[in-house]
Parts: sequence; C-alpha cells; structure tokens
Amino acid sequence: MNDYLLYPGCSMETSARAYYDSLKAISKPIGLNLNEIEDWNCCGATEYLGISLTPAYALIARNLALAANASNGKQDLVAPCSACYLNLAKADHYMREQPKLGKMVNEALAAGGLSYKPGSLEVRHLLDVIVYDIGLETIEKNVVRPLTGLRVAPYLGCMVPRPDYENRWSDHEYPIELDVLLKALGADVIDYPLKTECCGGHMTQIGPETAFELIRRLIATADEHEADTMVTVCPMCQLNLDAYQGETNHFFGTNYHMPILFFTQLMGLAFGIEPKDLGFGLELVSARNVLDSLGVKAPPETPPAPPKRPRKQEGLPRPKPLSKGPKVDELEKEVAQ
Amino acid sequence: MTPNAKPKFAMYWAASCGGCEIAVLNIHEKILEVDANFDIVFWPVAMDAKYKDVEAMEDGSILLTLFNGGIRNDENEHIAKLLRRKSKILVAFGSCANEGCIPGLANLSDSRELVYTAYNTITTDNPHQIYPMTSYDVPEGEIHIPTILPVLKTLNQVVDVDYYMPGCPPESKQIAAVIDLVISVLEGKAELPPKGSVIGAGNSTVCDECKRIRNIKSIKSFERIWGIAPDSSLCLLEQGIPCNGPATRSGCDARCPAAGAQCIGCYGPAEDVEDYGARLISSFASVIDSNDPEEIDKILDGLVDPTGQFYRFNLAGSLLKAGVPAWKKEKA
Amino acid sequence: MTDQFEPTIIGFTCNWCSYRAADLAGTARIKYPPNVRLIRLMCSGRLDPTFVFKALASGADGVMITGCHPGECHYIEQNYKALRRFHLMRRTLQGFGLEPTRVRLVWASAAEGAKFASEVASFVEEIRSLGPLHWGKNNGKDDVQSPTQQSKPEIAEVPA
Amino acid sequence: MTEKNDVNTTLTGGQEKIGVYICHCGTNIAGVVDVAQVAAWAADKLKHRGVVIARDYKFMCSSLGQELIEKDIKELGLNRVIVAACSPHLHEKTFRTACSNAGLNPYLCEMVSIREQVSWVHTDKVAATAKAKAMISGGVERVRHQVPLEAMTVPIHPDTMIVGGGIAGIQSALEIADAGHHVYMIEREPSIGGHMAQFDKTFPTLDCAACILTPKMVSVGTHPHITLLTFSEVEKVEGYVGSFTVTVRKKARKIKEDLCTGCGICQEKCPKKVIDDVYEAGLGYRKAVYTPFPQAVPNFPVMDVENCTYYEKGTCKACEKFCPTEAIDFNQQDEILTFQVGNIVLATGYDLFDARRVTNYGYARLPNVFTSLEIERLSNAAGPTNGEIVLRDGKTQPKAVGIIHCVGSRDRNFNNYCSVICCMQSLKFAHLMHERTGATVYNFYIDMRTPYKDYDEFYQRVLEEGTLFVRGKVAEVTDVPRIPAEKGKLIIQVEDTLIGKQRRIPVDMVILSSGLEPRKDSYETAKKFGISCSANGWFTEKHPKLDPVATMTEGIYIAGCAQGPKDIPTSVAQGAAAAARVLGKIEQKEVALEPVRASVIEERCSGCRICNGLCPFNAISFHEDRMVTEINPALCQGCGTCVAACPAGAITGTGFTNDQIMAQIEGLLLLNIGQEPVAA
Repeated sequence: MNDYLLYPGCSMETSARAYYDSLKAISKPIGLNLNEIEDWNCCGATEYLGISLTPAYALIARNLALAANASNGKQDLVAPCSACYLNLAKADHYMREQPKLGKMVNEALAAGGLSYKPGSLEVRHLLDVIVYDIGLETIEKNVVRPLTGLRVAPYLGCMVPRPDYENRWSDHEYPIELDVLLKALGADVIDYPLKTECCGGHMTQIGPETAFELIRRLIATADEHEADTMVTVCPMCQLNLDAYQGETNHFFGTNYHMPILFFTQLMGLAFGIEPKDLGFGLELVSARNVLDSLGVKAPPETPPAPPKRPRKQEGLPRPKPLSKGPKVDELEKEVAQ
Repeated sequence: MTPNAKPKFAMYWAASCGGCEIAVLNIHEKILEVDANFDIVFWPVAMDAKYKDVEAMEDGSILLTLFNGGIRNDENEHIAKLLRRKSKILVAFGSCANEGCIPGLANLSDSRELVYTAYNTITTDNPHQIYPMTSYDVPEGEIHIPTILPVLKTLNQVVDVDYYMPGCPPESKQIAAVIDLVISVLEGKAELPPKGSVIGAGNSTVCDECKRIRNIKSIKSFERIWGIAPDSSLCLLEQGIPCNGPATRSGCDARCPAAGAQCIGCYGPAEDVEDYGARLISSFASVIDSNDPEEIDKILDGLVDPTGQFYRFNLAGSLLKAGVPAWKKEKA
Repeated sequence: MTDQFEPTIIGFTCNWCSYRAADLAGTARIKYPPNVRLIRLMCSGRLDPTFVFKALASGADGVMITGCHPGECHYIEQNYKALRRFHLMRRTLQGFGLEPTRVRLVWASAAEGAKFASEVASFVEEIRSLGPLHWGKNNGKDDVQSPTQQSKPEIAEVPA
Repeated sequence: MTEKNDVNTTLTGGQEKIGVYICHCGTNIAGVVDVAQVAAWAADKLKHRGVVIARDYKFMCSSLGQELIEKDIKELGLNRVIVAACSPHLHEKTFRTACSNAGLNPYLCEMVSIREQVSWVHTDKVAATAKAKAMISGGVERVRHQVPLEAMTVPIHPDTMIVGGGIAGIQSALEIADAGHHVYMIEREPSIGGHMAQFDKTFPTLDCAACILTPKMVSVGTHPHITLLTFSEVEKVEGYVGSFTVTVRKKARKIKEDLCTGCGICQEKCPKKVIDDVYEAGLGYRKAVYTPFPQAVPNFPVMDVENCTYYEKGTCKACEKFCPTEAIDFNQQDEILTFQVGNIVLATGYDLFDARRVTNYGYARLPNVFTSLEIERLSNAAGPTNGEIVLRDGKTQPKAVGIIHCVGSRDRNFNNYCSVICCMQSLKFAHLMHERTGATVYNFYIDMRTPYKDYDEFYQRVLEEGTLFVRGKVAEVTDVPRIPAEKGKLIIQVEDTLIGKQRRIPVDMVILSSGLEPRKDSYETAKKFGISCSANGWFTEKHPKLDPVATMTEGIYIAGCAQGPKDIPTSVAQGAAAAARVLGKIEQKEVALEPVRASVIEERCSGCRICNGLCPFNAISFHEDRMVTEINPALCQGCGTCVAACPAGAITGTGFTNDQIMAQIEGLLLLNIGQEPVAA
C-alpha cells in the first residue's frame, strides 16, 4: 500500500472538482492511499511570491510544517496542483539553500507554535507518484477499457518539470512521464511539442490578450495534431484552456472545440469507472466526443503489434533519440511490451 | 643498617592490579638468584618495610628498582620521586608504569565521577551517601589518606626513567632474562643497554611472532570475536576482528592470537611510535574496503568503542593523555 | 587585537591540490582569517592521525585536513585513505569527549582558491564558537574552560 | 644518501647552523609583514634552536639574494637554510640550486610561504607578522630534522608509446620517429586520423582537411620507426618513467593483415549495410566488413562482428568466398602484446557533446536539426551526399539556415567551459552554407571568440558575405508556428540582446555547434596511466601555464584535446611539444627522480601486510620467505600513504618524516620557545 500525505490546494474542491473526484475514484484500484493534511492553507498561488517574499514563504512553509508533523519522516507530501507543487517544493528548496530565509520563516512559524526543518519532507507531484511509485504495471493491470484510438495531447504546463529542484523528471523541457502513462492506458498519444509551454496562468485576469494568444497556440497545435482531447495535470491549466477557450475563439475568430481533461479522468475511464464518478460533464468544453469515441467501441482488441522490420527509411537516416536514463527507458519498454 | 656487599634491590606497587608482582614471583627458582645476588631493601608486597627506612637511605644507594603501577594519587607520586632519588636504575615495570594501562582508562572521566561511581552504584551499599575524606580528626590526632590526582600519569611523566619494561604483566621469561642480564652486568660479563631503551621485549610487533597466515588486507566489516567462528589459521584482522597485534610491541610470543583471541595491545607501542592508538586508527582505516563516506561509517559502526579499542593500555601514555572531563578537572 | 577568542588552527595540505589552492587564494588576493597555519604534505594520504593528535595536544584549537577531490588525487586514490582515517579518527576523538567538529576534512582542487579561503573562514568561525581547547596546557597548571560542560550530580565534597 | 661535504650530515642537537632569509618581495610581503621585526625576532628568539643568522632582503630570488645565501653558507658554515618568501612551487628549485652551488645539499633548504599564505591573504599587519613568525619557527624546527638527500636516477628506454592516432598523436609520432627513435602508436578505431579525418574544410584557411591530413597519415603508416597498432587498446601500464611495461589488446579484425592487400573486394561483396555512426556521424552507410574511409591507414578492412550476417546466422561468408588472397579469418582471436617503452604520450582526443541532451533544441526530434559533425559529413565531397547540402529528406536545399553556437558549452546545465572551436567552426559553416546553397545564414552566438592568427579576419570575411549575426542564447527550436509565415519551418526563438527584443526566426535547417567533451572513459584512462583528471574529465597538466604537456606522473605526456578543447593548430603544436619533451628525456639517457621516497626498516617490519594493498603504483611487494615488506624506490611516487599506515612505524618517508612534521607542528605552535601558542 502506498501511503502519502495529500495537500489538495484550494482548487481541488472548487474549479477542479473533476480532478478530485477522479483522483478519489482511481486511488483505490491502484492502491494509492492519500491522507489529507489537517488544517492546511492556501499556497499563495503565483501572485503572493511576487508581492512579499517572507510572508509568502511563511504561508507555504506552514503547510510544510503541518505535513512534516503528520509524516513521521515516512510519508511523502503529494500535491495534485502544479502551482501548489512548485510552491511547496520551492519553499523547501530555498529555506535549505538560504539559511537566513529559513530562519525568518521559522520565526514566523514559531508564532503559530510551528517549525519546519528544510529537507525533512519529500514534496512530489501526483503524476510523479503515480508513474514512478505506483508504476505502469499496476496501471496496466487495472485497464479494462483501453483508450484505443483516442488521440490525446499530453500537456504538463510550465510549473511541473521546471525548475525541478530534486531532478524528479525525465527532462525539464520535454518530459515524457505523462506520455508513457497515457500510452499505458492504450491511448494514441501525439508527440505534443508544447507540452511544457505556459497556459497563461493568471494573465487571463491581468492581460487577457496575452493569455488568449498563449491559449490559442496550445489548442491550435493540439488541433493540428488532430487530438481529440488535451490532458492536463494542473487545475489552473485546465481552467484556462477550458473556461477561456470560448473567449479565445471569439477573440481570434476561430472555432476550436478541444476538450481539456485531467489525466486522472482518463485513467478512470480506462479502468472502466463510470464517467459521472470521474467528474465528466463538469468541463465547459464538452468531452462527450471522448466518451462517444470510447462508448461506441466494442471491447477493444489489443492494438496491432508493430511491424517486424522497420519500413525503408526515406532520405537520410535519422539519429536515435537519447536514452532518458534507465528508469524512463524501462517505462517506455513496458508500454511497448 | 649495616653496609651490605650485595647491591640493593627494590620493587614498588603503585596504581596497578598487582599482576606484575605475581609475574615476578612467577619466575620460579630465578627468584632465588635475585635473593642471592641482591639485598632486597624495599618490596612492600614481599616484605615489611617503612617509607622512612627508604627515606633514610643514601641517594642512589639502590642499584635496581622495578616500579610498577601508574601515578594515581599523591602517595604514588611521592614514592616515585623518593625511589628515583634513591635508585641508580629505575625501571618502569609493566604496562601501568609505562603507559597507564587499565587504570589509565579512568583518564576519560572526571575524578569526582570516579569516586562517585565507586561509592554510589547499585552494587555499593551506601545509603547515607558517605564519601571518603582526605583528612579526619580522631582523638589521636588528624589522620590522612592519599589524595586522588585528577589524571593518572605514567612514571616517566613524573620522574626520569632509565629503562622501560612493557607488558600486562611482563612475560615471566622476559623478567628472568632481564634479571640474568643485570646479574651478568654485575659480573662484568655484559653491558647495560643505552638509557631509555625498552628491555624485556622485542622491537618489532606481535605479528612477527604470530603464526597465522596473512594476506593483503581489505576489511568490509568489523566483527566481535564471539560474533563469528574465526578461521584458526588465518590472520584475525583479515577476518574483521580488530586485532591490535600489528601495532603492538613483540615479546609475548603472540600468546593471544595463538589462543584464538585478538591481541589487545598490552605490550604497548612499537619502537619510536609516538601514539599507539593513532597507529592503529591509521592502519585499520587504511584497509577499509570502501570509498563511500556512508559505507565507511557503516563499516566503522562495527568497531565498538574505538577509543577503548585503541587506547585500552596506552591512554595515559598517549599524546592526548586524558579525556576532556578529566583534564578539565586538572585546574582544581 | 580584540578580546574575542582567536583560535589557532593547524592545517594539512597536499602538495598537488589543496596547497595549490592556498597558493591560488594568495595570487588571487582572496582574504581569509590568519588563524590557520599550514603544513605541506605530499598527499592527504600521508596524514598520520598522530599529527592531528599532536597538534591538538600541543595547543591547536582545531585541525583542518585538506586534499584533492575524490577521484582527482594526484596519487590516484590515496585521498580515500585519508577519508577513511578521518572518519575513524573523529569517532576516536569523540571518545575523548572532544567535539568532532574540531577536526574538519576539506576537498579543494588546485582551482578552488576561493573555496579554500571560505572553508578556512567558516572553520575559524566554527572553532571560535566552540571556544579554546588548550589541550596543550593539559598538565595541571592552567585554568582550562572545557568546551563540553556536562552537569554532574551534585555530591558531597570528595578528594580531587 | 652520500655526503657531499662536512655540513651535509645528519645533525645531533647543538650542531645546527641555520640561516633564515626573509624576502620583502618588493612590497608584496614587506607591505603587510614587518619583515625587519620578523628577522630580528628569529635571530633572537630562535637562536637557541640553531639560528645563527636572520636577514631580510628586497628580493631573495634575485641573483644578489641568492649570492647572500651562498656567501653565508661558505662564510658562516650554515648547514640548514630557511627562505621565507613565496610559494615553494615558485622558487624552491631556485634556492635549492643556490644552496648546492654553495656546497650544501639542496634538501637541507626549506621554504616558508609568507607571501601566498600570509601577506597576500591577510590585512591585519600585526596578525600577519605574528603568523609569519610562527611559520618561520615551524620551518626552523622542520629543517633541523632534514637530512641530505640524493636524487636517484633510472635509465630511459628509447622507445615511446603514443595513444591515439588523431592529428596530435600523429604529429608526436612523426616528430619522434623522424628523430630516429621507435614509436608504438595505439589507435582504438580501425584507422588513424581521428576527428580531423571526418572534417571537410579547416578554418580559417579553408584548406581541405583530408588534403593536409592524409599525407601525414600515410607517412605514419609507412614510417620505419613506427609500429602502428590500430583497432587496439591499452590494457595495462606498469612501471615508471624510463621503463614502462605496456600490455595492449589488438582486437581481432578477422582479417589476416599479412595477406590482405586492401583491394576492397570484400566490402563490395558484403551484403550487409550498416549505418555508420562513427565516421559518417550516422548520416551514411558502410558494410559489415569495411574500412572506415577510402584513405584509411592502414587500409585493411575490419569485420563488424555485431552486424556481420555470418556471426548472426552462421551463413554468408561472401567476403571469404571472394577474397583473392584468402585474408579473411573468421576465427581470428584478440592478440595480447606487451612491450617496453620509456615515455608515453596520451593524445586520446575528445567526444562530441551529445546534442540530444539539449531537448529544447529538438535534435533527434526535429528532422532538420543537425550536429556540427553531421554537417562536416554533409559538406564533405566524400560524404554521403557527395558534398551536397540537403535537408533530412535527402533532396531539398535549405533556403535559410540557423547556426547555434555554444551548444552544451558555457551552459551551467551542461558544461561551464568554452569549447574553443565552436565559434570558428560555426563561421566556417556559415561560409560553406553561403557558398554551397546561397541560403540566408543566421549565427546565434553568446560572445564571438576569434583569437589567434587570421581568425578574426575570417570573421570579418563571413560578415561581409552577408551572414546575419544574432547575439543571444537560443531559447528553443520548435516546429510549432504562431503565424502562417512560420508554417513548415523550424522556428528559432531567441532574445536578440543587441536590440533587446525576443525574436522568432524561421529557417529550414538548424546546425548545432556542439561543444567538445572529454572521452566517456577518460577517468578510467587516467587511472590506467596513473595521471589525474580535472573535475570535467580533461587530463590535468603538470602546470597550466608553464608545463602544459607534462603530467604529474613522470614520463607521461598529454597532447591535443585530451588535455582540453582546442583547435587543430594548437593540437599539432602540443603534439610536437610533447614529442620535444620525450626526445629531451630520451637524450638524457637517464632521469633523476625526486628523492621523496618511502622505505621499510626491515627489522621493525613484522610482515603484517597492512601496507601491501595501499600502493596504486605497485611499489610495495612482500617477501614470503623473510616475511617482510619491501618498497621499490623507483616505483614509489612518494605520497607517504604507507608511511602513515604502518602500524609498527616501520616505514619512513624521506623529505616528510614523522620527526620533521611533528617538529614543524611544535614550531608552528611556538612550543620551541616555551611560549603559549600565540593567537594569530
């Protein structure tokens, strides 16, 4: 059984309910046990750090302190939201790197009778935990309804793989964890070139035009690659791409219809869980097409084995992609079987 | 007392267990030769004598004094100085006088602590917390007992020493050999070795006399002697048993290793070695088979109480001489 | 001189890396406190624990052992021997009731003059905070403030 | 140790006559340390320690300063000398020579570094002066225990081994062989030539690499004094300067070299086509039996056992059938050769930085992103496209090309260092692209680095050819368009720091000017030869400025990129320099070794064998018969690890004996003058 502390963050019960519901739904089958930490508070999202550092870090560190007390040094702290994940990791990192900051923050925490020793906690993103701790094998075991034929654009956003203080990801610019996970679900994963581009974050509030352009790029590219849906790991990305897709269309006179789903929702589908228990229908850009494309399909047969001999190469030979390190290589192998 | 043709012999027992005295008696018939060749003037354990008798003697009138035991209290110190004055040849006899030996281990603790422990542990029935006092008034007047020194010192830390005879206790055959030597010197048949030299021992180390097979060493883990069944023909250190033989002066015929126990180092450091423990630290550590700090630490965890391991006999005679609590107390 | 405690530190360097690091600190005019006095060995592998004990017993308040980075030893791997000895030496010193931090091991390549200087500076600070050792005056004359004041049970006056 | 003259003897107390000389070094020392006071102090306080004279002087290293010492040695009969000045690494030789000129054994002279370790690093004059005193006191105590030493000499074997057949190695080999000494050249690949053989043109003169390299390769191949061992690797190196014993594995070519004429029929007939990752940088094909390139030296082919159909399926043997001289031998085994050499030159070269690691530049993901080596092959008339510059599809010529400098260099994510050649190489590519395709060429650089003769002129020339230079580090290369104009292009996103704007520049082809990295196995190689690597993995030279081709290990020299990134001219220069050093050694016939050595006092050695495993130079051997350990003084490098390790204190190390160090400690702590340790 994999036990973790969960820091849900503010959005999970509101804008990202679909994420939370689907997460709860899939936790059991894959043996993921998340214990929400008591009395957590907002991570300050992206703005607070821009305004005043110490209180912002103190705000974040409070959660770390609570978690550290709860974890007996055993459990890792898991954040499903990229912003929360980055903030928590960032606070831990800089408190360690700059003892001065650590001291100030701890003074602040002391007021609440708390303290946090930097480095005493492993802060991890949900995707990281699912791919590396739960493992693709377990995932595949649970797949009863492979997402065969569903073209998905894996989209991580900018805050998960960067700056990646603890080197948890296969690559900072082009990580493949989400790709291999979705492949494991049987989906047809496109090589989405903008997987780590920015979704606009809070620019939707501050300077919509900027945000619209960023959103357009992401959706347009996914659309060009004929994706049926984009898959995110972050409530904010999901919200921006989903809620502002209409306005973006209006702004550019385009007419994109690109459902934005959480990877946990697709996992749920593949596990054969009822769409309603996975928060389907909460999205603004309807994902009905996704369900249809799966619903109509008879119990799908295993995808055709790849051809023995690679077909003759046109023009000049291409270089082989770089090994992403054994850990990821075997992931890729598992997917390929 | 009447002048005597025979040269005078003395032996004294300071802070030590008395094993050295037994060792001397263990030379069997040879003891008669001692009596035949020497006039034994002072040997508390063997015959009755008073300090004042010794004080009355002429300086340098004793030819040979075997001094065993470390300097633990002011009485030891007083007698050491007294015998130095009275003796031509003063021999630091046995590990205690040479390097402190087991009593020297007390130098790791504050002398208060020592007394406290001695008079106040579950094995001691002392309900009223009574501790000894250095002076006490009785009707006959004030009586005194010796005062503990904060740090146990070796003989040569308080007086000038002519010869050193190591061992806990010195091997009887070595004692016999030394006595033979002195006698043949008396008969003009031999020369005394240069002042300050170590007598009654070899000048390499125990391994020299150890019969066990040895190879290039590389230690992956340290073992306690009872923890494993050591190969009886192979070097103990190679089997992870911290055997002090490599650093310990030869002269004992490697008795312990021969009997299957590791050498604990009672013959002290080899010739010209400044710090016995340092030699062992350096040599043991050098052959640890790891370059990874954490693994090294793990391996070293197997070496329980390194200080005791390396300074069991040599603490008072080492460079550091004592632990922090003890020398902190020195100021008192 | 201010009345703040100025520790005396003996430093051991290897001929190839750390001594050259000290040279570099010099040529680059990087300042560091004057409390450390260096001894040049050919290699940190020459570092005999005896030297460290000698220094501590003779009045040094701390000892700094330096050498090439692991894997960069001019003698290929001898600095690893220094590493092993360092670990055992520290454990032994602890047995003597001595703060293990009074002996520090520092890797500095010939290019790391700045690192060398900052290591010296931080070590001096560390020793300063520990206070004087004065083991040298171990023979019963002077007042010695012990760095480790562990409280003893209060007991009746005993001979001491 | 022999006695040069009466003063050169080991001293017993009271006989010391020590001279202490304190250098002002202009104001370098005198500006911070009160040298006069120090001198006076030494003369007075250390008199009882044998100091008979203490002088301070403006420049001790000057000839006048040295004469001062020599005079005192002669007139005052000094038998020990302390010079408190700069670092011994600078002037130890100087003063030791001065001493021996005056008849004093050089090893009775000790330096105290009060410049690097005092005046240059401290500001508080009082404290600095105090420290200088303490250090001199330490030196005095140490020197009292120093004894005369004699450097030992060993004969030099006249043969030399050169590892690596790139341009640096080739140069070295020819220089030495032409001087009439025998050379063994060991090359891992089937042919010598190295990276240079893959290049098309060489900057800045643009003469064709093959044209200038091939003749040299040929003369190596045919030189009477050169034994060429290609497809071979060094397995083991034992011994020391003057007499190394080398073990080389000559990998099985599966070709009988004595019979093969290099006619090439086997290659024609071989049915198996393999992508050539080495020579053609993965752009071209070769056969399973092949010579890497037409001008290969030697021109015997080699069998690629991984890919040969016979080894896969057990049938085929086409090559064997058609070979006119029956030179094919499928059962040929590796050969192990051992030979003696006196000196070794390491010219093992570099590996190209793997551009795939910079994922945001898309190499291996975006087809039309190329590495510098690929472009060398593309533009090479003998390359896979016969010199035609085309995109990955094999036909289209690029209309716009972006060349990115510093890929993997000057980048804290990968390598901090500058790879030296990338700027010039990129300029060369810019020129070639113009010349061959007429495309618009952009160069993206951080700083333009064109030192050395005619390099900057070349830069000017490329500028005039109309290449567009953008100063800024490229953020990413992407195929995702933002505007229709970018469709189907590779877009280079970059901050143009000269106009302070973000720019997106669409091109058809991107060239990554990858940096140079140490060989993947450089650490193992270094270990094998007993030399050291920098943190990056480049071999460390004895002195970065004053001794760039020698290493800390006597008799082993380094040349070319193995020592650090450099261009062809510099590699050649280093190759020649290394050769000169080797020839120098050979001419000496014998070499003097520093007398810092360990030795065993036999009667104290109990044969515990603790030291036996500690020597990386295999200088320690054990005599089962006498049960004692012995140290071979010629093999001993003097590190002293065994001295410190001997539990019986039975090993002594000259130059750094226990007495010397222990005395120095007492001196440094001023116990010698019964003073409390002065807080500096």
